[in-house]
Amino acid sequence: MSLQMEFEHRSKALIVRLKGELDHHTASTVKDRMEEAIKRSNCRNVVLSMKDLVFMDSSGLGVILGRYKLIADLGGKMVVCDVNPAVYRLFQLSGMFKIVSMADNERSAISSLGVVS
Amino acid sequence: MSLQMEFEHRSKALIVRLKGELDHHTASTVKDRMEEAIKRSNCRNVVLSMKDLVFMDSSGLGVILGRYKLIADLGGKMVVCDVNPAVYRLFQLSGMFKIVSMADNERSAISSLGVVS
Amino acid sequence: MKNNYMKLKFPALSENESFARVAVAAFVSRLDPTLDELTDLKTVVSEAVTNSIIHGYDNNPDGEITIAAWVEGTEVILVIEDQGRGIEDLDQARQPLYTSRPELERSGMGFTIMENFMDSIDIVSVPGQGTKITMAKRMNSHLELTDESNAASTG
Amino acid sequence: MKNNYMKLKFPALSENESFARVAVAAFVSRLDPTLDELTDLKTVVSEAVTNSIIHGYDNNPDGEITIAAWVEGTEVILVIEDQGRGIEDLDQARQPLYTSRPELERSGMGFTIMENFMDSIDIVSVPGQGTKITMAKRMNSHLELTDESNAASTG
Ligand SMILES: Nc1ncnc2c1ncn2[C@@H]1O[C@H](COP(=O)(O)OP(=O)(O)O)[C@@H](O)[C@H]1O
Ligand SMILES: Nc1ncnc2c1ncn2[C@@H]1O[C@H](COP(=O)(O)OP(=O)(O)O)[C@@H](O)[C@H]1O
Repeated sequence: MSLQMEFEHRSKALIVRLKGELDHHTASTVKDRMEEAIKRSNCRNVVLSMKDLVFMDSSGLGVILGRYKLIADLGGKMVVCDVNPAVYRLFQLSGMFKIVSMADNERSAISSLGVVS
Repeated sequence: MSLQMEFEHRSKALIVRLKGELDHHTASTVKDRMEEAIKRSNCRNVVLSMKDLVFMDSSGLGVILGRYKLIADLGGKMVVCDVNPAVYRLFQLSGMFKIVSMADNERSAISSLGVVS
Repeated sequence: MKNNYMKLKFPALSENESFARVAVAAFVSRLDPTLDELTDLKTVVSEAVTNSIIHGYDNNPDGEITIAAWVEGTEVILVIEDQGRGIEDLDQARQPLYTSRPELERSGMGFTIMENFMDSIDIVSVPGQGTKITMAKRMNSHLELTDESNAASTG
Repeated sequence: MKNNYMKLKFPALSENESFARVAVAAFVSRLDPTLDELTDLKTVVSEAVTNSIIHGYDNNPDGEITIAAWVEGTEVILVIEDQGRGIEDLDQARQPLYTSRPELERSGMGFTIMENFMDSIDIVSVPGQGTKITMAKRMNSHLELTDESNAASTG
């Protein structure tokens, strides 16, 4: 299990796909690899796909919030998509939706970026 | 997980399909349900399919041997089929193949019964 | 009829967070929990164990964490314990979004999640001695099945 | 670098046979074992735990079973222990196909499987006091990964 990541560089956004389990143990990998990919990317926006994320706890909230701040500092936007009910509940409890926007899937996440930017 | 069983009554043999994990905890279910099905069946031969058996230990050997004896007493034959490498090793270690015959799949198990009976 | 229980000890290594989740999930799986109940239990185990590792032991793997779990009627009880730093101000610690370690990107949501996902939570913490979290959750599945299927297997 | 370990206790209930297998499998999973290595470990855990339940405690759930597991270099060590009846004649007990409980449809293959699936086995048993089985298995996977990935997660 553990955590795997997939990156896709698009013109409008960097797509980051999380697979597996995001906890304190795997959070540092997510932090490091996302920062590296954001630095290399030409675009400031990030779409975070949680389609294949099978577990997440509050350490996941922390690492997502940290990356949100970095992206916001760079003038970009972050959209999370394909959020399963368990992760949705964590986002809701923590008030995360007040700052990070959500989309049903990658396509609508990218088109929402097209409208706002 | 645990253990599920499926029975199919054919003219030449009673087919018993084991799914899940066969250990000491689940062995008594296998014993009881097989004895019941053998009693109800018109034919004396049994094909034991292990296609979907994901775990087995020596308690499984014990319960299979016990059913073999019952069937042999009734004048029938027992053929095991679709044996995965892990279960194969247990059969080999215990000398089980000297008494129970093996087939690749249900079809060849049934046709082997046709020849021997 | 004796109810089932388990007691598990392991060092404060972050790789044990997933191990602890799987162990608790495997223990309760005989009670046939729903997927939601299982996710809730895995999440609170992850929160409490992570807290013991980071806050209790400051990531020092000499520290040891204990998980006890058992069944009482239709409830699952979890006790997660460390002999670490302990908590000075419990009221503050339980506040949503409060964290003493923002530099580690903690969200401050651990206790809030435990309170929300379980039916009850009791925290006993002594500074310099450690922290013990007792949580209970009622399961809607058929716990009685367990004793019966166990009795059947002795034959 | 501290090596990882775990210690697990549970009562002599047959439903805990699968729990014990899953717990050990989850513990070693961080060492990235092959599927065959994992099956071998699960099988020997099942054999030893089942023996403690049936032979050690005669299915009495007041009996408690302990599993300790740790990593030494490239080896996984398992210690499975009960405070049950103990074994009078160890040489006889270890013989393939020998069982003291044929009426329970035991195959007498438990010890033979443990000997064949592990690299080493040591049995200490005292009649009236209990049985302790220590087994080791060399893993062909990269154990060193574990410490590294743990160190990385403290940041
Ligand atoms: N086991 C523990 N040992 C010591 N302090 C703890 C422990 N668990 C929690 N705390 C304290 O309580 C605070 C709040 O915990 P929590 O709500 O889980 O948020 P977070 O882990 O994100 O900081 C922590 O920041 C820490 O100061
Ligand atoms: N933990 C134990 N406590 C007491 N006796 C045991 C224990 N484990 C094994 N034995 C004895 O050793 C014998 C052989 O064990 P084993 O090879 O596993 O075969 P089986 O379990 O099928 O009888 C058992 O029949 C029992 O008499």
